[in-house]
Amino acid sequence: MSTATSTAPLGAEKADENRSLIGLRRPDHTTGLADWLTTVDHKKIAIMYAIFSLAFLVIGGIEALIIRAQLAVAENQLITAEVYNQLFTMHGTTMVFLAVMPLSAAFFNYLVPLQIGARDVAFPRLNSFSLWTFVAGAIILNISWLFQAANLLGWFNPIDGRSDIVPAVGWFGYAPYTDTAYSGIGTDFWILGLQVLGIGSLAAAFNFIVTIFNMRAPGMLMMRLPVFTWMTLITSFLIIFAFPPLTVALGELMFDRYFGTSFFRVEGGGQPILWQHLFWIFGHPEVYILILPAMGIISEILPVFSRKPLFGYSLIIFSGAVIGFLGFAVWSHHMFTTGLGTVGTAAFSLLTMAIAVPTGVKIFNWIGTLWGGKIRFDVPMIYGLGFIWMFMMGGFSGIMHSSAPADSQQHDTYFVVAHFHYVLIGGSILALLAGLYFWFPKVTGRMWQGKLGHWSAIVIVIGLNWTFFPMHYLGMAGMPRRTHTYLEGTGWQALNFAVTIGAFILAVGILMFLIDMLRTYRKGVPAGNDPWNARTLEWSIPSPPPVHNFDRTPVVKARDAFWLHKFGTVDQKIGSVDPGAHGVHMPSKSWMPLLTSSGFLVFGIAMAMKSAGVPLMGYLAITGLSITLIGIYLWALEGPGGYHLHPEGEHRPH
Amino acid sequence: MSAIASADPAAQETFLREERKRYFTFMNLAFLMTALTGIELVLIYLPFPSQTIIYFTLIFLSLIKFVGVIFWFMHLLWDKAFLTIVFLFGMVIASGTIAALLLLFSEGYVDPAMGIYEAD
Amino acid sequence: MPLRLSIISLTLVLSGCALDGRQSFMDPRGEVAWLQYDLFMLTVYVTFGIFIAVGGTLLWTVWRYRERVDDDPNEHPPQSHGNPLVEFVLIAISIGLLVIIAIPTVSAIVYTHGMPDEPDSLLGSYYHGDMSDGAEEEVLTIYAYGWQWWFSFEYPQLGIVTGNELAIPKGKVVRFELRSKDVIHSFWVPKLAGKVDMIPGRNNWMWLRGDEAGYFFGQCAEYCGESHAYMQFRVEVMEDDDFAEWVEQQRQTPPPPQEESWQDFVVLAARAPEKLVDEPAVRGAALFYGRGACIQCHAIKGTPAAGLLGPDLTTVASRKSIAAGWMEHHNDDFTINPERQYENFYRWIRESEKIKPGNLMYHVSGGMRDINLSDQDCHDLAAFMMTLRPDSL
Amino acid sequence: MSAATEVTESQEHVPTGMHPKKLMMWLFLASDCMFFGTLISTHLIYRKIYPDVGPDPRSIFDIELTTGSSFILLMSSLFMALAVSAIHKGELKSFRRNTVLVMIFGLLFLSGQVYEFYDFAVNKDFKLTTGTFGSSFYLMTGTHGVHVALGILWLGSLFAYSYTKHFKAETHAMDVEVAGLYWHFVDIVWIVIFTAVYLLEYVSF
Repeated sequence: MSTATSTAPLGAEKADENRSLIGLRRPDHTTGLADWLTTVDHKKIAIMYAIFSLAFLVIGGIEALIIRAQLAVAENQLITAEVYNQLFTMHGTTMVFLAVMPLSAAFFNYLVPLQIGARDVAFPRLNSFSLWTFVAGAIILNISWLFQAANLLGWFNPIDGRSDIVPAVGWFGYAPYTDTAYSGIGTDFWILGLQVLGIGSLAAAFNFIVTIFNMRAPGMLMMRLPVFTWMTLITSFLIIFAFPPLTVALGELMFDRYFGTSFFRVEGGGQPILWQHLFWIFGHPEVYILILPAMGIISEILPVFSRKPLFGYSLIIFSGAVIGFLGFAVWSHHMFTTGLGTVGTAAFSLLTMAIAVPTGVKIFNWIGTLWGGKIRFDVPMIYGLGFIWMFMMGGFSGIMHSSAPADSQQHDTYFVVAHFHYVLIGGSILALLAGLYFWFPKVTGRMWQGKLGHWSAIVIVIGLNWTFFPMHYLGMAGMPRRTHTYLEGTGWQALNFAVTIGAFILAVGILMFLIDMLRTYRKGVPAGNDPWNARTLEWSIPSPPPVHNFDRTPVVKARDAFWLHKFGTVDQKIGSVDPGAHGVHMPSKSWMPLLTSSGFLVFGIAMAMKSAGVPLMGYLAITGLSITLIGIYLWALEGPGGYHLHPEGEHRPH
Repeated sequence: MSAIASADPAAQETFLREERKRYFTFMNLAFLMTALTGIELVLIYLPFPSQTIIYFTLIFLSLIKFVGVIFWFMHLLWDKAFLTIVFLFGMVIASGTIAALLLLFSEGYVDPAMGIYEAD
Repeated sequence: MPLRLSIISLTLVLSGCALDGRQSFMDPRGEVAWLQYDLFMLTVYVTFGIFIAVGGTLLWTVWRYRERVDDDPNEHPPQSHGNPLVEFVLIAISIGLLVIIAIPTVSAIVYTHGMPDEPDSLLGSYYHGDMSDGAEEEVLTIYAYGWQWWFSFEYPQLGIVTGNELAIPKGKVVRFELRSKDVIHSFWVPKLAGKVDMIPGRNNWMWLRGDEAGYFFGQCAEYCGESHAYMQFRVEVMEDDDFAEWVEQQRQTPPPPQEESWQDFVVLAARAPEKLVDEPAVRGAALFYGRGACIQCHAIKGTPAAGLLGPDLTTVASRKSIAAGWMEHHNDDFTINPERQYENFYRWIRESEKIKPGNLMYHVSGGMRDINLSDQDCHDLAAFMMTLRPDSL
Repeated sequence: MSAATEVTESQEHVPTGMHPKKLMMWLFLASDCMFFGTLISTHLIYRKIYPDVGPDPRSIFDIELTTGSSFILLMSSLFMALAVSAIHKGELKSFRRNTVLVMIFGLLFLSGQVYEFYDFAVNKDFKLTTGTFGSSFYLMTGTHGVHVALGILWLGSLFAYSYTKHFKAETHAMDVEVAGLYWHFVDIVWIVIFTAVYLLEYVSF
């Protein structure tokens, strides 16, 4: 354990300094709810991100299971078309924005400062703000279920024509179906939820870019950064360039719905196709925002379990950057059936094919990493190998889509559904679960026992293939996606039934994973600092890491710093910087990020209620924005805060 | 880059001299940009035979103003090159997207049967 | 291990599903669909080749370099960092494989985005009935409109309108102009051609050629609202003679059930309903033009019914399905089964909201929601619907 | 006093030599390029595909007024640059004087815009709901106006803060510089809008 046992702010005599201009004191709770609400510690924030996103993974999964139960047999009457549409909309939105993205953010938060040898992120309060803004957006989206329940009980009645309360427009909400003429206040919840989530993601992305550039430990050159940190950097750049178009598109849609403009409203001359362009200018980079962190995680795990450096480090990073950049030039391949014209279709078709090259490079390099190694099959590695295999298969159907004429048959069928679930579950989720297993001993200090983890990986991979492989055939057999039922004469029953069974197997796998995590957290054996004989800086410190991360700022001499520290030459050993007499400076906690984000929550729900015709809600929305503004001012006036820690003794990497 | 953090008095002196020089740079730049704005206004009223030239001249003039502001007023000229790269990266992606969108949309696809707004 | 799984699911799939189902794009019957099928299979072959090569290497690598029980855990394998030559060769191979896909892709894009020049397909070369001026020198052009949640089809050159079921001549290029009346829909007949979206405010088009006579299934492929799943349509590809006959049938107008003209019948039904013949079809007709208010939205050519919001019902009983293809009443050989047809009409009128939630017929103001139709009324209307077919059928 | 920033201090070693706040602001501005890029492309697309829909821009635009507004914003940028220069030199008075001038010119610009909107909506019957032209024009220029207003609020807060005992030229120079970057960016967005949205409408091919 750390020798720096005290996590309380030392030097209470400095309390006056921690008072703001208007006399507010920075909070210093060390336990309980207030501690979690006010924390600016990147590790605690990461844990909250992980817990929220796993909760939403379960919620989104339950939605998927209901969808699959409905489709198990032809002409099923289990749920109505309306509920089905709400379920697939919320399933997609939840999985993309509330499960995979925040789970990636959890890894960014936990690992980036540790991997670069920093004490925290560059802007700790902004980090807390990102988390709570994400929570606000998640609440705005999902509270629609409660309003729907209230509507069923007769407690809440929107004005005529707006009774569609849970979003039912699909996760990309194509105009003009999102206009007031066709959809109810569910769309308002959807718009506002995504808008708020976007703010949180943007704030986090700025923060990580600055952190990675500016907070690196001495000697941690860019080309010595762990690959996961590199992928975080590229992902953050994708976020800062991809989210503004979504913000604008959602803003324009909001103006259409609230103020009668005609951006996407055909009666006023608007072109609904514009929405598709703006959405996919965001949407395609978003796909890479979901997969690049996963690639980073895999690039960390494979070398550790092969006991070999990553094959082609610079090429993996370069190909990641190329994927990110090309991601902005291929958005229209989601729109091959919208009549882009000959030149447009051909250009986007070829650019899309080009993306296969850097993606292939990554797979080659991963195999190259395994080649000649000593591969140990522990749980993270099983998930990791599953990732390579499944992601590769998703990539193949991706190549099939890139050929526009062939895609015009596959577009919007279950073939596409199969493709993106292979890359999102087989890609992102498998890698994120691999990462959860890999770093779980570091985060909790506990190591699992028994084989449940192994079995969860195997069951998830079986369930995944059982569910999504037959979907390719369903797509070829012409089953369109987003249809809540199908006729008996179509011949899709057998496969659909099989797929439903597969979905439940997948769910069992996820359940086994959750049980194993929980069991390890409660009864795991002590893991030690470096259970995997790993390569990067985060393994050089105790598990769980102390609040200040590194007792002494490390001085890095090479890539794979910790590995070379252990097995390299003497001059490759990690050095350290003496913190000096004033110790390690730590940021103070704050209520203000939470307050600022809560303004968004009030604003979002009030705007949706305004659309539902509830009186006075416009004023409440303004109140919400005022809360945010007040929060920002109090935040700025809070004063610098901070306290110093004096880690006792010589705690060096050993 | 806040040079005043520097404790070295000599460096401080150099910095102040630089800042004083910049005062005149800023002034000249502002006069230039005012003049350019005036020229732009005159240009659009000129009965010039080739409107294409005016079109590109206007774009060129605004580009000069743009570059003037970001490199001098916003100190990019004197700052780390990385900041220029970051910003230009955003500019390149944004202008590429605008150009691609403008090429993808054409009048030919518009359905005249739908209710397009009519001027009254 | 994953490979074995894939093989298991593959066998499972192949036994459970035949890819010659009625909406399968793996069973092309038209020029464009064939082209797309060939391109798809090319991508399948190429990616399958990569799959074998890369997947095989992966499996072999994992097997060959696994840690063995007797390995020294402290021994480290050679710490290689990469090999630029291998990378370069692999990148070159990838690019080469993509070029194999890219070339036919671009040529197919160019081909499908332009009208093929086929003199046989000009309307004048195979159809000799009435048509608009100059149509002889054009290919058959059909305007397809998407509505929530059904399709209407107009043949402006031939002056006919139909809903949810259309016919095209075999082996002839047909041009579709695709329009939407509300939200985005997509026009897709998998066996004839890939889909093109119908986007409001935008003129899209496509061409296709049915190379085999038959009855083909189409479906809206873009999510368009509550009853999206129920939005289907049918395309019948016919020999030239059959097509000409079909066109003639579609042009016919039904005779009034009573009186000289439809106008007189409607007046009689409104003023002196007691003078109507007491037959279900006649009562149904009276309802259709009277209290049922059906003519708000539906049109029957040659009669006072000229509504524009719903499907044209002039020859509705000649169609093999109703409710945008959701309620089918054909036998296995695609002839109409009258009992099931009657049953479908009755059920659709009786409980359209259950069959297609959110539909306009029920929800429009003054629609079925507001009109109290008795069970008998529904039977009467169904009986009237059964009369709306050309005599020769 | 820049909102939303708190740097973990005592990071003696900054590998890039860039102040985190400044790097952050440049990243934000790069991101904002995409933001305004999308708004401007919406406008230009609708002007391209519906050139004759809505009122003729030449008949409603008051190009002399807009040129004046552009001039005002350019001047405010000059004073902003001078204010940043002053705070770096530690000249608090000069900083305050220039900041006030920036705010005054910013307010002048805003009142010009408010007048323009009023004139369009009331006298020329060109409103937010006037088809795509009205929608994209008002949303784009309005968003720019909101950026200006937020900039004035920010500078005003810094101005007021400079009178408190907590304000020191050395420690807050970066806050002023960052606010200045934001202000200049708002200016260059207007340079683009002025040309792309206003001036080019007067060029007829």
